[in-house]
Amino acid sequence: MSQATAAAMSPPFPAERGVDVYNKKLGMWIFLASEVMFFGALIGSYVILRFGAPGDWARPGVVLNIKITAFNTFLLICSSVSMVKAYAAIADGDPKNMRFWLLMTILGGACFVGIQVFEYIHLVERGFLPSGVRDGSELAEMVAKGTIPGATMGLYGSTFFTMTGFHGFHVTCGVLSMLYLYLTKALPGKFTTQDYAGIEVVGLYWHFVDLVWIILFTIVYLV
Amino acid sequence: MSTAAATAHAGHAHHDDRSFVQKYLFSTDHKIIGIQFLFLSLFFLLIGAILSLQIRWQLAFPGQPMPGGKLLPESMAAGGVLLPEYYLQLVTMHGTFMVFFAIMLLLVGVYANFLIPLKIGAHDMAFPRINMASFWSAVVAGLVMLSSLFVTDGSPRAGWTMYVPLSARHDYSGASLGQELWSISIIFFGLSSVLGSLNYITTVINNRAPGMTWFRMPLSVWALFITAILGLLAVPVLAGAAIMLLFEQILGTHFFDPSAGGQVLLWQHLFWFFGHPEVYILILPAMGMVSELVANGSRKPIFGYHSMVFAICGIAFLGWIVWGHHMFVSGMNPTLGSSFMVTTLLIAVPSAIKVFNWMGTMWRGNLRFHTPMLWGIGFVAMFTIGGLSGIFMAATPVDMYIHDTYFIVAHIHYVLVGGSLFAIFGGIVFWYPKMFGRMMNETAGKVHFWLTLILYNCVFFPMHIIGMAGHMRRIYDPTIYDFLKPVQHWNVFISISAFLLFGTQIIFFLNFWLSMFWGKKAALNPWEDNGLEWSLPSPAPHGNWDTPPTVYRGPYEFSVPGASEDYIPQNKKLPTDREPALAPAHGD
Amino acid sequence: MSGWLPAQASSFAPQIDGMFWAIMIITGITFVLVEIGIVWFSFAYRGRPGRQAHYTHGNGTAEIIWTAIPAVTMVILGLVSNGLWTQFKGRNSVPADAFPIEVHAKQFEWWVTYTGADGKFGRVTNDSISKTNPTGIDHSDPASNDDIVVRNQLHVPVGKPVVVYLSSEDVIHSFYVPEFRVRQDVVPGMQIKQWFVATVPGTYEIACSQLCGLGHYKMRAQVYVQTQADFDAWMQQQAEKAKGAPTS
Amino acid sequence: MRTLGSVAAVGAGLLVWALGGPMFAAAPTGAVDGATVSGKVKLVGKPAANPAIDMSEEAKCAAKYTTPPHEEIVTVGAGGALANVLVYVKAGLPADAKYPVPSTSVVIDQSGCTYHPRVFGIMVGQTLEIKNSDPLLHNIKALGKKNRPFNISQPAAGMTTTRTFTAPEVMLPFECNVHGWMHAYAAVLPHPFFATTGPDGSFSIKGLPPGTYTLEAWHEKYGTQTATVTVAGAAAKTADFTFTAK
Repeated sequence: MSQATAAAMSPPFPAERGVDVYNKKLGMWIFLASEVMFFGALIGSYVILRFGAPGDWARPGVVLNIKITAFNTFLLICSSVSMVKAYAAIADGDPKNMRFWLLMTILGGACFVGIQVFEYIHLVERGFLPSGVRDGSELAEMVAKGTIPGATMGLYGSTFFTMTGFHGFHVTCGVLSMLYLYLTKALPGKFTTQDYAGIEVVGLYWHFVDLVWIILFTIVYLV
Repeated sequence: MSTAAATAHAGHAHHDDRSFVQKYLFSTDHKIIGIQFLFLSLFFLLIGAILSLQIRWQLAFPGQPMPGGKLLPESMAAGGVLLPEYYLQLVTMHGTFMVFFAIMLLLVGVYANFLIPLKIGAHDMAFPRINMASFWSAVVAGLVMLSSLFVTDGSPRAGWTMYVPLSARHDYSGASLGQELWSISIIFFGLSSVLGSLNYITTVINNRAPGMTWFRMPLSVWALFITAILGLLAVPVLAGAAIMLLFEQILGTHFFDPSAGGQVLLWQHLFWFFGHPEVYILILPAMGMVSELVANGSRKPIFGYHSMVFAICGIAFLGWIVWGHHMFVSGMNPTLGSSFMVTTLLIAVPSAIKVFNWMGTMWRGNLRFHTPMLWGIGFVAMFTIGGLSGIFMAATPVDMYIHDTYFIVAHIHYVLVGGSLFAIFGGIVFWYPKMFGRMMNETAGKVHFWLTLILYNCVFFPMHIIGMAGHMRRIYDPTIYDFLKPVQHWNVFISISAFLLFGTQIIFFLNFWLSMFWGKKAALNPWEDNGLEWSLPSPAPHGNWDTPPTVYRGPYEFSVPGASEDYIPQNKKLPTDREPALAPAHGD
Repeated sequence: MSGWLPAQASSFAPQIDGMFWAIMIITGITFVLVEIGIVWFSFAYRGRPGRQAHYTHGNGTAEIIWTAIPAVTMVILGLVSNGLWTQFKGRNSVPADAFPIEVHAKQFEWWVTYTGADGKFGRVTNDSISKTNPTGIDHSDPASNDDIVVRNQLHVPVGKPVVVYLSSEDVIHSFYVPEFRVRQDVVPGMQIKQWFVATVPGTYEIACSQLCGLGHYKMRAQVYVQTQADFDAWMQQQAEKAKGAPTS
Repeated sequence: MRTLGSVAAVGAGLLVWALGGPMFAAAPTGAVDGATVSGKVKLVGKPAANPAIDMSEEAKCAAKYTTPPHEEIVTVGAGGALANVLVYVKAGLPADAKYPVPSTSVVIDQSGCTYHPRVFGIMVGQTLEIKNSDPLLHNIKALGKKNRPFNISQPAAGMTTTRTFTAPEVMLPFECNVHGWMHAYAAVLPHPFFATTGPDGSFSIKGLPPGTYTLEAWHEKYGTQTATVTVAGAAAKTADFTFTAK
């Protein structure tokens, strides 16, 4: 960060030395700490429930479609990269590139949410619900045949939909806030090399959401 | 960059041209938000108190029609006689309102907002608009919780700790929508709390006035800062648990459903992982404020400032690893119980340091018994009882007997009423001039203090006795138990004292409202205190300072030998003081 | 003094009461010292014209002393507590010869099952629970044939270790007998053991001490501590009664 | 709170008056005169023994009994007459017919820790008065599937609570969790053509309009039996049911 940028992003009045991070960025870091605790509670509960479950968990890939979600994961990682690109572009004083990469990030996030909605619809059609397996559905037949263990499907549904649902909610919030930045700041050209705190702060959030997804993808889909 | 509003107003802080709505309703000014929180939380304090009076009526006179009980609908009281399901609603809502919406908002909402920027010499919070959002989500949370009293089947009734499966299954509890409103309200409350906390932390870290180094910060700011960290990290866990509970209620998930492999104790672990830091959220700010009150009233520097700070940090740290002491008899692995017992007992150490240091502060002082000092001393005396009674339940074998009895009820009320609420009363009197520009009446304040102190002990001390006799919590009618018959007269005594205690609060109520209009006009520094807030006019103007104050010393320089007065404000420049170095961004 | 706590009727009671009063003495001394100190300081150092407060920021020695004393006290307390705790609740603390009784809690009743003559409990399953079979005994298990089920009464022989197997059908309850100083939450989905030795014959009360719903306060049962002879006679009587009853 | 309630009640009343007025004005399809179907319900085979109730820890209830109390699941009189069977018209009534709701309420009494009556019918919208005659706590948990479930308590003698049901449901079980043996069953019906058999096993359904009906008899332990009857005018018809003990 250039000297000029640092000045623009520091408090407008003299202050005792804190940490050398401007308020919005510090605020976002602190907010992310609380998000860690939130997802920690959900993921921790999942781990505890899964280890204490009465019987085996359904094998990976039987209920959930790994391939499409792997693609979705790839998409989200790409959007993290494009976010970095947008940040680098504006830091280098290239608003045009920044707009392009920001738009790409928004599109990547939106596609992710879209695919997740599609996945949910598909799962519900097959009979996978937050409360477990719907009677008379395709999955219910698989339970009857013993392809998937019925005893743990309730827990599977509860934890899967809660964790991925709240992650999806976070992605949606991220997409909306980026869209807001794009329309109110990026398009009118309000981001300058002097001041691009919005990009950096939302970027932090976006990387965090990405990181959470990688954890979720691993423990929910692959293990 | 940090705050558009603060920047815009920094230049003309004393020429306030905002509309009424901007100024008082959707205000971004931390002081107005603090005062909004004050009105909101005092309202919920009143609601919580009214609920507790009904509990007390039932316990003292079970089965007899309550005066005014006929005003309640048939689903709550039949012919004025409270029904068991309504009694459980009272117990649940009393706890919920008092813990979340009265004490927590009074300490963290009111004082963190009002005091942090004033005491560290900042124009406002780091994020004034987020601060406003925090207040309004607290309002939404409170209204949702309140509305549960009026929905079909009534409010939640699984106790404020909402133990599953009772809270998750309507067929077990008899509640319906009310139970879900609790979860929804707590989710909003969590949002409010996180938004507030991140604001307080950022502000304390980055927006301190020049010279306000970490170890020149007043203990109240230290306490509020550490509390904010606790809130930031603990409340999201509760929100996560509340979301699971809500899904359990409306989507039929199985997190806590043993018949589908869910775990009942998981809720308790999540709740108390939040809940125990929460206990310290409810007491640390009170400890911080009492440090201010006692130092000011003793006209002496706080005894052992550094160990006070480390004690706050120590309590906060230990607070994370003791949650299991709420679960000694819950069926948790007893070996875990042993380790939780050890950490719990250790908390007695920093607590003891604090009590002894307050006494050390009074030792050889020059005591001024103004109302805030009385509340401060009252706090130390009462918190000691609450702290000591905690040792009984920390010892696992004894806890096996007194767990879930009135001994616990006595303990929590000694900490939260004799502790937190006493400090809050003291704080209201102390900072009232800075909030409203007028003084509260001292005579009325002292009468209120003494009556409250006496009646408070009449209410809560006998609870130890009935707790020792084995009196269970949340019991609708103790008289059906033979082993409780010998102590039933104590229930009558407690209840009558409780009604009188409630009556006594009318003095405070009148003093609070009348002083706002007819109180004595407050001078700049009526308590002759050192804090930065006392360098501002009363009430403090929007934007606080035109130019930020410079801090030259710690906050407790009272009775310095050779000084002209017995206090030296933090921003008073003496010839020997050097200018502090500024933040590097400006120094370059 | 002992009148404050209920009568002692189990082998745990004297130990827990001893611990209780020991803590009472420690905290009592602290309490008196602190409160006397506060009153004394308030009087001795009250503000007077011309009085100057002693200017000090603290005293390291004093602070170390009043940190160390509570710390040492707490460690000792922890060690003593842990010894008793392991004895009462430890996973392997139940004596091998303890007399087994199943206690099944449901809103808002206690159902108590005895093994009968064969010394074995019949299998219980959640699916077997019905309106006429509150504890869910699986009658296809021959061991269940002589099981004795009673409602809201727990008979135990005096002076003999008894272990209760606690289970719950619906919500969390808590098995609490004040005179025994025994309390254990009863958690659905878990079976929790709690043992005790009743020492004084008599009638006591079981109270549910964990909020379990609108009938929580009415979830009361009686404990009859009986001499071995009385207990055997009662068992015999119940066994005969059970024979005549339908096994629907 | 109460004011709010009364305002809401007045408002709701006005709404019902405005919307429902004309409907009430229309003459109900002949529920006063009409045919009568009566009959007897019998049980063949050895009736199952009723389980004894262990009321020893509820002295105030136990005192109301001279003989050891049993759960009255199967009550058989002389000649196998089976009581507590609910007989009702299951099918055959015109789908759009509306029947006036009786202004009298159905009373269910809790006395001696037992429900009286144990089996009863009630119309949709008719008031159910729940009464406690025992000086101790009962809770009343109604586990309706189509009706809103409720779970309320009556801690003292003399308390009454009223409830109404909004949807037909056969059968809607009641239970008391303080006394696990307490059970009752209500048939919530959209019409008044139902009856419960007495100790002599007889029932009588009055005022049936002409038509062919399917009658169902429901017993708590022995399940259901159906019969078809055709009635015309004010004729009296007989329909007997026989349950077989398994």
